Amino acid sequence: MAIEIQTGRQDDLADMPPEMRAELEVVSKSRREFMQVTGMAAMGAVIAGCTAREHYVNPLLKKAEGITPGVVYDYASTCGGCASACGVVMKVRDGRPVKLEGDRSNPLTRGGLCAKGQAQMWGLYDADRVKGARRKDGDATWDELDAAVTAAVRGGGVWLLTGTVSGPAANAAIAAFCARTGARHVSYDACSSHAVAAAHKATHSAEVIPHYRFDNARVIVSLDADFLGTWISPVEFAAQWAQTRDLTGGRRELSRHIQFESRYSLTGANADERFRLPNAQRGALLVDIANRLAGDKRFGEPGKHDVLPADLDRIVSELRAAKGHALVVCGSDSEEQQRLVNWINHHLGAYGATIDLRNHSRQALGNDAALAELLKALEAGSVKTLVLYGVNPAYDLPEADKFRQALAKVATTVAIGTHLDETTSECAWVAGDHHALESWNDFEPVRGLYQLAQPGIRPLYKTRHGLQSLLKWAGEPAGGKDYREYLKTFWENNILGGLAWTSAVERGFVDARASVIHNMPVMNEDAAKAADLGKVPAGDFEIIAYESINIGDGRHAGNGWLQENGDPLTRVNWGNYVALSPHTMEALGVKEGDLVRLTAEVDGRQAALTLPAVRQPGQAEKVAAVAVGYGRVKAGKIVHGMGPEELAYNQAEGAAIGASAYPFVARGGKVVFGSVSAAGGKERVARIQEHDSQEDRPLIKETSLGQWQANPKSGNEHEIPPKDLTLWRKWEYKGHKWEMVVDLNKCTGCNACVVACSIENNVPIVGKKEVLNRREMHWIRIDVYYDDNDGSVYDGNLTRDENPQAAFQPIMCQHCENAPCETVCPVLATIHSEEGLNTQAYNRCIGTRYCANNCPYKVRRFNWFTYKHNDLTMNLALNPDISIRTQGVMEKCSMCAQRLYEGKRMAALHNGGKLADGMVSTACQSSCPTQAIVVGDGNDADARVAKLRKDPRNYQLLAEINTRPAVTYLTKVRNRAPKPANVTKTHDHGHDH
Amino acid sequence: MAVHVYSVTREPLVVGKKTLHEITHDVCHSIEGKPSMLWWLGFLTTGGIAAIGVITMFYQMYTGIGTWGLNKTVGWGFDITNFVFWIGIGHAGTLISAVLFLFRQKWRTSINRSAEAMTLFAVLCALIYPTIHMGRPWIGPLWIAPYPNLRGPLWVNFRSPLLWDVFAISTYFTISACFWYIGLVPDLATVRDRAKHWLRKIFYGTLSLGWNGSVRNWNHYETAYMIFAGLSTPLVFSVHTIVSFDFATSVIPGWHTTIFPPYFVAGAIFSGFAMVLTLLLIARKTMRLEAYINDVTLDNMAKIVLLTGSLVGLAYGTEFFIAWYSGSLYEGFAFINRATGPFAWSYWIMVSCNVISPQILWFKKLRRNPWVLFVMSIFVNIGMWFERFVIIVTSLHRDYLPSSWAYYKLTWVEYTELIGTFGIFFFMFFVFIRFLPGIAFGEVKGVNKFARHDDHAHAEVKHA
Amino acid sequence: MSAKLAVLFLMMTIGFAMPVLLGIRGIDDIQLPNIHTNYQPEQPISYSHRLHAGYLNIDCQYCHTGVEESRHATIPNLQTCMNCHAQLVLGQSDDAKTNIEALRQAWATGEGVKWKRVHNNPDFVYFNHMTHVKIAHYVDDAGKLSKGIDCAVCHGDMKTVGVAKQHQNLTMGWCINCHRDQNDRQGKLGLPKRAPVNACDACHR
Amino acid sequence: MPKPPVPLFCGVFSDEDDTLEATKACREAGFEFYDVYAPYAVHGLDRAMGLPFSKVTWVTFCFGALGMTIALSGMTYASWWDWPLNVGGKEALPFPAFVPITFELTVLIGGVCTMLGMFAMCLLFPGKKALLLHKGQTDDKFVIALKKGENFNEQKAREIFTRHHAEEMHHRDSHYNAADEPATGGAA
Repeated sequence: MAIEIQTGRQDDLADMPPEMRAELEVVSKSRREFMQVTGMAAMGAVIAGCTAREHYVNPLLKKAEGITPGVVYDYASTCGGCASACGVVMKVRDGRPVKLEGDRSNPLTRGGLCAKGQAQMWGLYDADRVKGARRKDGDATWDELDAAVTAAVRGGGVWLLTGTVSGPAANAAIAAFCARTGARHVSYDACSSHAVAAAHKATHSAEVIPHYRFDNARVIVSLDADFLGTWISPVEFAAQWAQTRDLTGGRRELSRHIQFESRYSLTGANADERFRLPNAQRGALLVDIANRLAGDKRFGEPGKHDVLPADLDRIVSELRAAKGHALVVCGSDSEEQQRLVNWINHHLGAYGATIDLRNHSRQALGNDAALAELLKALEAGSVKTLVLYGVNPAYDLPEADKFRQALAKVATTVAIGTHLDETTSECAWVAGDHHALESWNDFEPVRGLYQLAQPGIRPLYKTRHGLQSLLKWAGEPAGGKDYREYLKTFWENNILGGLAWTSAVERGFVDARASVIHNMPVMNEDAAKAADLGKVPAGDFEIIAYESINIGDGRHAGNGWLQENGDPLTRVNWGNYVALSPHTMEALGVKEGDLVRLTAEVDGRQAALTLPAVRQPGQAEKVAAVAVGYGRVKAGKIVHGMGPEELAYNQAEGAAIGASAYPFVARGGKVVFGSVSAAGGKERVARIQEHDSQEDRPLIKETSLGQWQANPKSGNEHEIPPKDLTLWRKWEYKGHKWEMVVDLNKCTGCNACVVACSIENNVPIVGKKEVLNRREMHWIRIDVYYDDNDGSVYDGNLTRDENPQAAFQPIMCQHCENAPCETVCPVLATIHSEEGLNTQAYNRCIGTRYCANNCPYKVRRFNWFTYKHNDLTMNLALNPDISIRTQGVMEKCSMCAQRLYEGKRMAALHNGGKLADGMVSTACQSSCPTQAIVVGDGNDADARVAKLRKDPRNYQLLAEINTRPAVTYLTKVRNRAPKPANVTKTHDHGHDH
Repeated sequence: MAVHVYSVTREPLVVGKKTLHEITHDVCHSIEGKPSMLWWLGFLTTGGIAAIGVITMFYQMYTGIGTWGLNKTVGWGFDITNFVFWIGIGHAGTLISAVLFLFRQKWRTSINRSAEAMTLFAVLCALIYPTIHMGRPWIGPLWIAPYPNLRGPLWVNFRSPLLWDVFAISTYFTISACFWYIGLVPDLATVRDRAKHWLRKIFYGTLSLGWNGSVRNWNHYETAYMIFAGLSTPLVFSVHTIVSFDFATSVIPGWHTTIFPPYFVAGAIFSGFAMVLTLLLIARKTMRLEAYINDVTLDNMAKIVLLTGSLVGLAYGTEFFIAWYSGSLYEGFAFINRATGPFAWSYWIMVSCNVISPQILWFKKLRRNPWVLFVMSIFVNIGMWFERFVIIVTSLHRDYLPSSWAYYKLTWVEYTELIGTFGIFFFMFFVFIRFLPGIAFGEVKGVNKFARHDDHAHAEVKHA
Repeated sequence: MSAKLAVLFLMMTIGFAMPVLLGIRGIDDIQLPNIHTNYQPEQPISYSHRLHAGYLNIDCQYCHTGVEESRHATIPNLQTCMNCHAQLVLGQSDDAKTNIEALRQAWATGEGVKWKRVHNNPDFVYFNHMTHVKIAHYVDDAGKLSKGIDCAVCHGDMKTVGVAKQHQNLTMGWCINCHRDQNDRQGKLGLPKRAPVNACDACHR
Repeated sequence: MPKPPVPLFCGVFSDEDDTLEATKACREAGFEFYDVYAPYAVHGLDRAMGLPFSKVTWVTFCFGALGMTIALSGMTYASWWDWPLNVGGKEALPFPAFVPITFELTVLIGGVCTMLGMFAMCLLFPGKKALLLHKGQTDDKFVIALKKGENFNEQKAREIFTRHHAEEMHHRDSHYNAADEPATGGAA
């Protein structure tokens, strides 16, 4: 069997450098051969002379120094997926990056990398990229563009609009551009955190977002801050948070995490205690908390909110008790609310302990006030030249329509970007930018921590570094040279301070942070007071536009890996939806999948959208939540559907996946009220998990901290030890015995592992239509269940609890010792390896699907079709160490066998054959921001995995069927409230429908 | 020495006092004369349906299993349902030939030939499904056979029930075909000796192997026939037992059931007899074979249908009882889900068709009414199809982890292929009744004595 | 009539067989007796291993540089050839002169040489040269233990072969049986049995 | 070398009971049977002729045993001796799992060889020319063929045949084939 490399059309190749083209032609060769063979005429020839099948090898002309074909090289770099600037290791093979992983040595993220960060490789290889200089109606040469733009930027009235740019050299380049041209630089974030900075300007005279230190916190209270999912720097925060959730290695304490939120966020799902609270009541709650902390009513009378006074008293006393170790975070866009949060934190002694203002965050530098000025200037027609660098305001501004119209009044619009999106396609000139993985860059995620990004591949197309373009247009001499020169010179002069450039590049960062968290003593208490803060605004339906963990602010909407990821809670992928609580849905008379129309007046403009409704238990009543980031019309082919052409989810040209919710974003954190009504009609929502109740099955085992401290087997008492009563002798695993332990206490359900696995193992994405058919191919999935703690009976599908707690469980092949799948395969395509793995030989598989049927964990995936890439260039993202599976073949998690063997090889070469713990890691493990996954040799008593298997919390999933999995789980321990008083039942709902 | 017991209380097996030659003539003229318009109609219609089915199968094999409605949770649906259904249908033939032969049930002679043919065609139809259900049917049949090879050699997995299936079904088909052929040889000789056309002479002459009715040959023949009956009897039970192992040896709740082997065998006999009834009632009407397929035959068959139907009903009940009695969370849920879950409709179709509808056969009058029997047999066919569907799909679609629960929706490809196999089945049957003697007249002649002695007014015991 | 029917019957039988025949769409998936032992395609430049490795005694790894660090032994890039052939070695015989001229041409035009691949494992087989050459232990027929397997074990003595030629059949059975032999032999010497035999994922993943 | 024809005396009957009785009578009278022909299996006719039980049972037994041996030894060789693999944690020699295939192969090889053995014993093969002493002997006629040996008493034979309602009596030889007679009736 020849596993074909799937290829698409040839014409995508036109603009590629010849080396890459040659490589691609080799890649596509097997496909062409296949086409020949399919012809019946060729059949005879094939049978007659099979030795006549010729394959060719084209060696390079010149040796690439230090590069051997087939060897993976790791380069330290910085993720360009968003402004959080996590440290990454780029795995580069044969001259192209094939995988991104978190950099373990990075002081902030410590090895994790989110789904978006890993998936940004898609943006590098997809064929929708801008392949050089363009004008609005077609291609242009760089000279034409440079001449026109240079002339324009010298004419005055220049504005430069960028996203968050944190790098010192990058900022220097921008400053140089502004200095030469008199341009005004405005930066903005589509999902703004500017209120935090603005509030600190008022209360602490520093317009910065502080660096939060969840790792120092014992009590964390979050008000709508999705800090594990999307807020400011989620990977870093998740790593910090996980440090306080670790019960291994003798640690016996957990932090206490309380979440107040309106929709159900990932962070809320991981909280110890979660309260439903409409956004409208957030101010009232804050005032209530602050008043209780202060002991008087100095912040005014709090309005009515849903949290019971008893609960609030308890939480306030917990906060007070944890003084110096407490942290209150708030995701609000309201500056007033953030000021009050600052007061609370100040009162709790958080500054200097859990909040670092000195080494403050530079991960969200967007300035809403400056943006407003730009919009006003655009409106007024005073902007002559607008330079847009890596932003998409025509899509992600709430006033996008207005912005697009105002763009017409600008004499010259120049966009620097990688893709032809809603904004760049409207601009007169488009300067094709290098993709982040093709470019040199620098970042400063936290003040004093300087990070470098280096390219993993030669630019695929005739693009130019955006900053180089700016320098060139400004007439800086550095503009004529590669941006690397500018960066290097700047670092050598300003940052390195004698350190060698190469060693900085090798390490990826220079840490010059102040070593002590410095307390800012100044606190302007009066600034925290605001007259109307305690008032609860009234309105009909509250509409929330939130940032989803999968797509984020929408810049990655064209990314198949991310689109295929299910939302952690609703498990919906390929599109957004209106999340409504079950009772709200009943009240509206809508069912899952019914189209719902939202309308509202936001900041004086009318916003409307129609999307299918999705039931979200635990969401506040009369709240409709819609994710932003969807509804992009120009995000490449992906928005028109995905998968093999004949299977594509056919959407009309120009139609988008989902609808944009940005128009519902109100400035200044105002609560958006509007109307929600059934629009008539239905749209099937693609979801990768349809049933969210455990049905009282002991799948995710959970206990409370108190119970666990009293009894380390608590929650796990019913573990049925597999009996040794068997017909068969046990097999012995003499060498390595690969095992995995997943700490459910740490898993936040963020989906990073899913994308890591898909990229590492060439797992195809299948598109909306096939997900609707329940045929997603993920080798690892994160199951989510709501607990049925109201003891409701089975009602067909979903939990009926109003505020259920959710828990996550990553499920991959469990590598059972007594694997049910192996016994039933007629052709020995799946057997147990001598190292304890359940192996699957794709080339032996004949596709009976019996193994998948007999898998109690349902982790096996069948290739229903040949899933080929739409874009030929996407094949460059394939991992050459993994077969591409053809139609009719079963596949599943191999516990990254290629990485295990590579680890063994490294042990043999560098460690005298002794495999030390940590020398092997799976893709899911190495991506996990919280390090919830541990893989290692279970026969090595020193290995962490072997120790964790002896942990009393360790349990096997479905142990009673005696499959003896090599993958085991650690019981989830929640630091629950002393007594469960948090279930605020508003009305009885137990009746049947 | 054989003992013939003729009794007045017995009704004649062949009515109308036919002479031996008349029997020969009655059976042979249908394959000697020009085929009727009705035959042509049936032949072309079923051939067309079969062709559409085959084309669809080809399309499905080429494009991928994704053309079916299966998903990551429900890995088997129509394919294995149809497979088990057809295998079940295939049971009656051998049962009638072998088991009833061993039990000296003389009434079998009028139906055993077509029942055996039905067995072969049903097994052929059944064999289509495991072939096309493979993701890579172009390579599966090669690799599923154990033979020395250059891969190590890499053998096959003798633990896999699917491999047992391969052996069981190929054995069953081969032995049934041999049995059928042995039975055909004397009749073919008769047809040969009546043949006029040279092509027919060669065709039947080759197939009849030069049989001339020598008693020296009959001596070997009868012993061999008896041996085949003896071999086929455990075989017929083993085949569906092994098919049931596909499910019984797995870990899926609803599949992992020790009752499956007897349950499946009873179900197979049940469905097989129902299908034989369906076919015979059509044949009896269209080919005017009332003299041979008479009320006694129908009555006896109806009794077996009633018995096996009730056995199947008992099995349904037992499954529920055991699911509750075992106390297993998953097992209990699987059965509650069967009766009340998203696929409850299929469960209740199954129960009403298989358990409730045969109960009318307690009444002799209804047992002998061909119209009632025909409608009932269709019901049983449908019910038994749904039994397999219920077992396969409802067990799979909600198993251990609720996160993977999924629904199974059919596509046009699956429907077309199911109809296509019916086309293939009936097409082969039409070909069969055109070219081969549809009734084992050699054996009918053997029991024709009943007809000729039935005017004896007293019970007569004759020692040979 | 019967004759016509018989023909029709025959045709229908073939009709039913057709999908099976056409179903063999992945004809190259089928393991035909696909033994390529002694496969020796004509190369664009008839490079002689006998001359370079044999007569001139150039080490294998002078050209096949990847063999100790990578999965691939690698076919040398043209620069390696030109190290000698750029100036110094221009050939003795007419044949050699033609070949070297072709080489220099390929270098000068930048087109490179399109070698025909001799050892061609299927895409789903992950053979790693480095593991075998650098890490593995090998006990030869005489019972002598060595670290790393000599190239000649699999590739034959290239010093005696002109244009590259496949020496072994490279089937899975050949691989596995060597692994089994080595485990037996090394087990007898008290070494751990390291060669994977019962692990599909060593080669197929 | 074709055997020389055996001279025969044939009686043609149309009732199985008559044939049976006539056969018994012939045997008692000491006639040597060439063969008896019947259109269907008449129980007791073979014993009446004095034929021993068929030996085809031994074929079944031997080949069935062979099938069982092949199955057991083959599976043991393949899954235990040649390449023992860990499949689902089960032993390399899972005897219970061998039961179904062992049974099936026993039946398969035993059955197929029984059929072939039976045809071999009957000397039947495709393309063999059927020799019919009477045209109706595969339809509705029974034929008793007696060898006309040295002390063949035709008179006695005729008497026995006639007593048992023989319809026709002929002198034939063993190479005679009624199928070569001109057609006089038969199929429409």
